[in-house]
Amino acid sequence: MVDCPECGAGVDLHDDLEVGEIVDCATCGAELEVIGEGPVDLDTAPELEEDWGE
Amino acid sequence: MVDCPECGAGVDLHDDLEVGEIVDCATCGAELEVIGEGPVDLDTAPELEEDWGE
Amino acid sequence: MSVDEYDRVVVKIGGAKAVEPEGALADIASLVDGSARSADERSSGERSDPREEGVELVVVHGGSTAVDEALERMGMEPEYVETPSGVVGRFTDAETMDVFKMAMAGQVNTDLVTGLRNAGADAVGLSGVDGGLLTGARKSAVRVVEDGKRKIRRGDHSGRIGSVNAALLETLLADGYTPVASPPMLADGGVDGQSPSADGTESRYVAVNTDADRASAAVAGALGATLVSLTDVEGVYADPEDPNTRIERVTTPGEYEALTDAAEGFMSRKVMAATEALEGGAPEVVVASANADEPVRTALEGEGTHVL
Amino acid sequence: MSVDEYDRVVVKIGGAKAVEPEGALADIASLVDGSARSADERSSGERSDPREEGVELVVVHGGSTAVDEALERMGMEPEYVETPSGVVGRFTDAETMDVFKMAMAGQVNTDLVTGLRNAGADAVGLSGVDGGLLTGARKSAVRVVEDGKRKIRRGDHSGRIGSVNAALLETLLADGYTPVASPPMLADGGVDGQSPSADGTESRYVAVNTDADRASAAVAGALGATLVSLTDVEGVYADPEDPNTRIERVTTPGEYEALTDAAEGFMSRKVMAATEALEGGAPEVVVASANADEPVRTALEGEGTHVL
Ligand SMILES: [Zn+2]
Ligand SMILES: [Zn+2]
Repeated sequence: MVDCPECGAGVDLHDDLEVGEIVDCATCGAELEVIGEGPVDLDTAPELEEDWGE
Repeated sequence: MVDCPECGAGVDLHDDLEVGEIVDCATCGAELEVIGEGPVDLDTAPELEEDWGE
Repeated sequence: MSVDEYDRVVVKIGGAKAVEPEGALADIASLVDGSARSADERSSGERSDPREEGVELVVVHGGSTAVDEALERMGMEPEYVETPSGVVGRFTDAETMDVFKMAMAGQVNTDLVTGLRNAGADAVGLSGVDGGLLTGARKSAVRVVEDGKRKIRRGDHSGRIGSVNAALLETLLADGYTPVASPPMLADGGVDGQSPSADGTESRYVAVNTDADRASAAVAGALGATLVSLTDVEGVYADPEDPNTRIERVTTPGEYEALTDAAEGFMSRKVMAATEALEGGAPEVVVASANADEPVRTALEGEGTHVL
Repeated sequence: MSVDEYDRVVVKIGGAKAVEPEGALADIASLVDGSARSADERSSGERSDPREEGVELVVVHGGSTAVDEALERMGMEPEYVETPSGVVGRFTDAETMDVFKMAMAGQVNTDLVTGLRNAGADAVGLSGVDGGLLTGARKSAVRVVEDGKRKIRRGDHSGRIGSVNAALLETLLADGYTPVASPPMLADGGVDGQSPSADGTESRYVAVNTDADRASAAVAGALGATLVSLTDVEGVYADPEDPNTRIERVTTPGEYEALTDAAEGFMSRKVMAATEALEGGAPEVVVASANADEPVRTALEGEGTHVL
């Protein structure tokens, strides 16, 4: 259980999380990016405009 | 023994000639290029200006 | 419409194997040198006025097939990622970017320039890096979906074109050259993930991948040129199963809506690029087949799907 | 001599790993933008007049190390052949030529242009194919010595520069760009050994390898520019073992003879290129070290070996 960096509530984490993976905070709905795995560290996921590649 | 395309004299050929190889006509001194090997075919070797590569 | 009514045209060609460029190159060269004849003149055997000026023409090309082939020859796996909305695009890490430069700017561009010169056009190849031809922000992070998981992938060498150095193209066109432009573009924002240079500072600009269709749209917009986008189908079809349903001309909002509804898969990229070209200042966009004897000329004369 | 006395300079850089270009790129950019200060001004802390015009500068580069690396990554063996007089050169078959284009025009050129743009110069990359910048006859057959046997090898993609499109460089220089040029060149004579094009005719022009030192000499000659040829040594030494014997200035036939006697190995190529540059119209050639803080500026100010 890690605290949501947005609202402070605990965020439920499934196993085998990978760095870069996005999880949702069940309390505030924020999208959170896994920025470390040992221990798990979360940060607000960046908004990224979708593009359509080369 | 193949005829020299320059002077018509017979040209002595060693074994294992390769296409592209240059042989000299002992009679007229011409440089001859092996342009075929089965049977051996000779043509006058082109004069090529030497360069100094890339 | 006759070819004579177009002074300035950007031609997008694929560079991929599926789109054979030979016919296009000869056609481009004949349009540039002004010896172009209209369909009427051709059928009547009449020759056009030799004093007639040629079309100012810029070629923009892609070449992702060549990039994939070069990656394979080097034992690297091309990596494609899927975005949350289902669009598949190339993920270009630093090592892949080096191969991208080789294949796109080195091989495909040089081969097209050589082909155009053999066809009679005085072609000059440029990547988006040259003279800052295609510059914009880098996008090094991208949201992707892998095995159903949403992820953020960082280190992508990709960017979005924000400006075109139209002056460089104008200078070359004024001197009678045919510019042949391609990705990469020059991204501002190389600091992220870039290796520091020898003096310890990090490089600000970095060559990155960008979509060639969008590049062609940006160039057409900046030059106020008609964009002829050659592809492997003869235009956009209202019903892709029915060859009689080609959308010939799109001039109203309703027709435009029908066009976007009809465009599927890669064709939707062509339509998005068309929209960007028109918004950027292009008067007209034609999506047409590369597999015609004179694909550019016939596109300008009415083949394909014209969007205004 | 002060840098201000040079209006137009061609800088040859290696592109090989041995010759680190970082210092050269910053130096080139500062010379181009006119913020250049002479050695006297630097030591006195004086700034030059900001209205002062920069030097018109063209970069020419090689990159055979990058070509060899790319060949190796693709599992191909670089092939070097020896001529009857003992000169070793690359044999470039069609497949090798493709890799050559990739590495030289795609990677090395794009990286140098990006590096120069980061240093502040408005660089534009060109291969000899672009605009027919470097054209000449193809030499597809070459005499070689293999295992003591004299042979003729055919299918080489190599050529000798006969003309330079100086007007293209002048146009870019006039607009403030720094052209960055490299092999391949465009050879007239592609018919020999080339695959026919789609319409059954054979291609007349083909991209081929040419020596980058000679390319720099041809460009300097055509532009009437001073050639600064950067290398990994500090000039030509009368006695290569003795660092006090650098030949500083060559102005008389006797000094020229001493120079050619002293130049060994790759340095003899530099001297041959210097001769071609001077015969072609360059007022001066400087062979100097790339491994200096300001290699071009210090070369112009007196370092290296100056041949006039
Ligand atoms: Zn929360
Ligand atoms: Zn004989």
